[in-house]
Amino acid sequence: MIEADRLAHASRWRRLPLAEKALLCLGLLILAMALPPWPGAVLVLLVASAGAVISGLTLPTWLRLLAPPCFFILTGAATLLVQVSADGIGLAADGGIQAGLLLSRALAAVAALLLLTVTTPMAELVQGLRRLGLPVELAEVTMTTYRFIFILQDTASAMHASQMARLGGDGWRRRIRSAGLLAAALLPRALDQARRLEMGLLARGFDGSLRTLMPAQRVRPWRLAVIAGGLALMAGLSLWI
Amino acid sequence: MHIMEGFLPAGHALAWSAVSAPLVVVGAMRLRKILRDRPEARLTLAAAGAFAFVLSALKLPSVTGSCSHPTGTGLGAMAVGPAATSVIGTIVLLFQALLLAHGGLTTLGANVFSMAIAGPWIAFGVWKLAGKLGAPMGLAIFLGATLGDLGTYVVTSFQLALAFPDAVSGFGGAFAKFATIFAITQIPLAIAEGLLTVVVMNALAGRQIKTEIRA
Amino acid sequence: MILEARRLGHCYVGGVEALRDLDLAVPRGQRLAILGPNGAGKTTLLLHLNGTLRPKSGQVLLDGRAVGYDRASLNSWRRRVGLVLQEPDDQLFAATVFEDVSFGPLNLGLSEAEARLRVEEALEALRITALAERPTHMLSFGQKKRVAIAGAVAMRPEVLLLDEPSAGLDSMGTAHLLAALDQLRQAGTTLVFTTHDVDLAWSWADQVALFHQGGVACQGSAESLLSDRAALAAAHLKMPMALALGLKARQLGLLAADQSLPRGRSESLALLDRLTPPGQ
Amino acid sequence: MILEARRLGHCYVGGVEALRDLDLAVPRGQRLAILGPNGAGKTTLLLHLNGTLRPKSGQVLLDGRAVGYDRASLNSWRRRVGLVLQEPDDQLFAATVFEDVSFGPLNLGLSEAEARLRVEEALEALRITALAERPTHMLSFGQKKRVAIAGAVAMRPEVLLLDEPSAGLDSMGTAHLLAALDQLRQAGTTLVFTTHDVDLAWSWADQVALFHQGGVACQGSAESLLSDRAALAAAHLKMPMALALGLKARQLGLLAADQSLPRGRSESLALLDRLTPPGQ
Repeated sequence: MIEADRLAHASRWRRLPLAEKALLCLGLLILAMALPPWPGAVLVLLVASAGAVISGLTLPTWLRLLAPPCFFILTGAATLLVQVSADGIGLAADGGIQAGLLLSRALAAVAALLLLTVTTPMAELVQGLRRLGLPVELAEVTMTTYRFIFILQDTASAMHASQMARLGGDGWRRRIRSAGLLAAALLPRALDQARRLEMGLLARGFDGSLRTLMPAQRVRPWRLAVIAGGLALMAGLSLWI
Repeated sequence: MHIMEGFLPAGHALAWSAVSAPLVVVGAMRLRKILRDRPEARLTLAAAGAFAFVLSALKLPSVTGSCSHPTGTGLGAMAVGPAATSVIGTIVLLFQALLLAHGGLTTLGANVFSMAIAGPWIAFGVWKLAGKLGAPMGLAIFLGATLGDLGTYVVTSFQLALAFPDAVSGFGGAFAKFATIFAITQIPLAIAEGLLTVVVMNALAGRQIKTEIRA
Repeated sequence: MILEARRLGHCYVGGVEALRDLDLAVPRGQRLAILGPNGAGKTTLLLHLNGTLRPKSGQVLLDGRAVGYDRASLNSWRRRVGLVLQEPDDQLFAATVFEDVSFGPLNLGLSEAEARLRVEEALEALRITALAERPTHMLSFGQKKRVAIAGAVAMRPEVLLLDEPSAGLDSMGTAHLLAALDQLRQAGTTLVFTTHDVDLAWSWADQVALFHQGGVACQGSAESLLSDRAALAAAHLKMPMALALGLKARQLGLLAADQSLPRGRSESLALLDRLTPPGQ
Repeated sequence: MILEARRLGHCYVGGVEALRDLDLAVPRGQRLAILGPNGAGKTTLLLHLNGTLRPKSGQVLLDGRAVGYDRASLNSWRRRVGLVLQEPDDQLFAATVFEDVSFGPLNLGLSEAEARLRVEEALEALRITALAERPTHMLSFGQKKRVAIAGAVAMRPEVLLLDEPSAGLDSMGTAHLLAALDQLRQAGTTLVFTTHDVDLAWSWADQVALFHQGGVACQGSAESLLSDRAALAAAHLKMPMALALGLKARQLGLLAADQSLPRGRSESLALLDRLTPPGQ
């Protein structure tokens, strides 16, 4: 179970047109990248978090989703605290400020992207990419990959449970061996699944393309304008301060 | 080794995207041709992509006690070739960014370069070279996967050092800093991934998996 | 006969013989159960009946005419004969239920509006309209099974082939599924299904074909065939409980010859209740 | 009680409640069926009973003592309680049957000679010695299922947990499997299995636990529980045919109170034959 995926399907913003969500989130992402981190990034982080809560997430869930990327960002940012010179390693003069600015920019960017993923199911995102010119074959591969991920995940977790039940997780060497055996057993399962799906789709008239009907969404220009206006306001505000 | 969303300054993010894009586009074009000739290959390709995604979410025990995740780049390069690995790798990186908030859109180009291009080619090259020099099968696989993994980490450190040069010692110092910090987690992980790949390739050798999606 | 197989033969790679001189006739508008043990080749037979596999020998006939394996023939064949595999994950590929069910209709070359209509109709027939927007990977096994059937139904086939339709379903899931399929049959669809379960075959088939050693050992009405102990024993099968009970009730005079025999568990239990202790 | 669950609670990510205040007691040396509809959480329960999942609340007891979740406790827990999942393909990792079955014994730290002995013993118990050298991917479904069970049996567990052991098997396959499991029970192994099939539960369990809405609604001997119409109805289940017939036969005086009730299809059909028409 992938939590962001589950949340996207349960989101209050689930039915909003992709264009609105994409404009808001990608706009926030661009602002996070382009504006000076103070106060731009902080504004973006606040707006994204507010959006998450309005779209139906609880604050603890939102923070839990932000935590792992935050950890990775912290490790990277920590390097800016020190400097290396001929005399050896020392604290960088403005390292704290540099690290803080980097941390806030990255965190704001992560929040902006995360807001998109917890409100928009993958199918809609790929549909959007398709409209932006992603070749149809690649869109189909991408969506079929998405579908297979969940099947294989269930298989992998059953395999893992079975290995643990037979004490395959006891000790470092055994865990490596178990993980290797699992991966080796999973790959043929994945390829088999593909072959069986091909058979199943042939019976449904598969002729090479995987065309389906997408639910139509009506984009309301005034709402796009409001979102764009809001983003512009944020940009203006942070440049002015 | 993923660079998180927003971590690279805008200029660097764009530059790395510009570096990776042509390589991915060329791969994608070749892939399109294959998919037109053999429509059923899209299912196989999707299965391989999903496999790579699930594999990368597999917890690997690491020597330091913490858990890490394999990159699968070495395995992909050896099983289906580095070119196909690049395209599959890009799809997987996109899914990781969107579904797991691991990596990002602005850093996709940089991550694709280190993990879907540099890593697989290094792994593939080392594997082939070790084989030519007469290394036993298992050792060649181990070296390929381990060095492929280490290669991605060196490239990532390089990318970060370019973006954040040290105030005093510049790029060199920054590279040393990043390389040292990540070495703690990456060297044990690279060894674990090398061993894992040996186990997988051995097990697969007994099953004669058709490498039907070699691009 | 809407669909027929004549002297069908098929070998798998490696020379394992799956079908041997198999004859089968599917009467229009009926429910035909292909009954036999697992691994005997029932699935292989279904894959031949809609042209997914091509026989090594023999032929398949639609409305009495042998069908070809060129693209156009296959296309019209698959329009008329739909197939639902045992494992729904082998047929569902799209992200949402609605999208997935629309795959077949679009392959028929229908317009978007018409395809949309077909999808809605199929979802309605399987009673899963409420699931339309649901992501495929969040469905239960029983729901997936119904979506897979809807995907075939949306192509409005004249014959629907179902591989082990009740496998993996509990009694409630099976009941729901059969009720939905009954509706299709009333609308005129011919239904062919494989099963290893004599009770299911008895509870739900008009005709039964006994599958044994790669061929159809015998075919006939469910009642005549499933009460034929010799034929059942030859195929290593036993009589369905409900049928045995019904026949006994007839013998005991509890059920008149023109009264219908119990088919399912509920009817059987009700009939059993009517057996009275001696002297009452 | 060799194994017990007390007030077990478990939620999945996203807050779906799978288990709620579940109590279960597994008596030593018996066959316990956990009976309930699909998707109700029966598998989740089994995963708690060998420590694969950790409960949100409540505890699991082995020999009356609560078990911990540290490495050493889990290790000894899993030596004593073996687990076999529904899908055998998820459990076979090695290239050949022999190698695969040796996975567990080698993980126990046994010497090669001793592990070999365990493997041979397990293959013998499941009657698949002849398959030892076969590649796992070339086995039939029923064979794979038995290999998966052998893999658990080779660790000589005191309790064996089986998830839907008969799923996907035809009547012959089920009969073979149950015969092999019977042998294990005679050797003293406690068997716990989940099923949605009342007939299977009646034909093969000593005790039955009715699983309903994330908890065990009631637990008792197979006969008392499966003949309790009210309890069955509450769990949306119907009485097993063989049991209903047997009870009726007792009522009719055909079966003395000390004679055992029919469990399977053969015994039921034989009993049915003994019902005589009036006046004979």
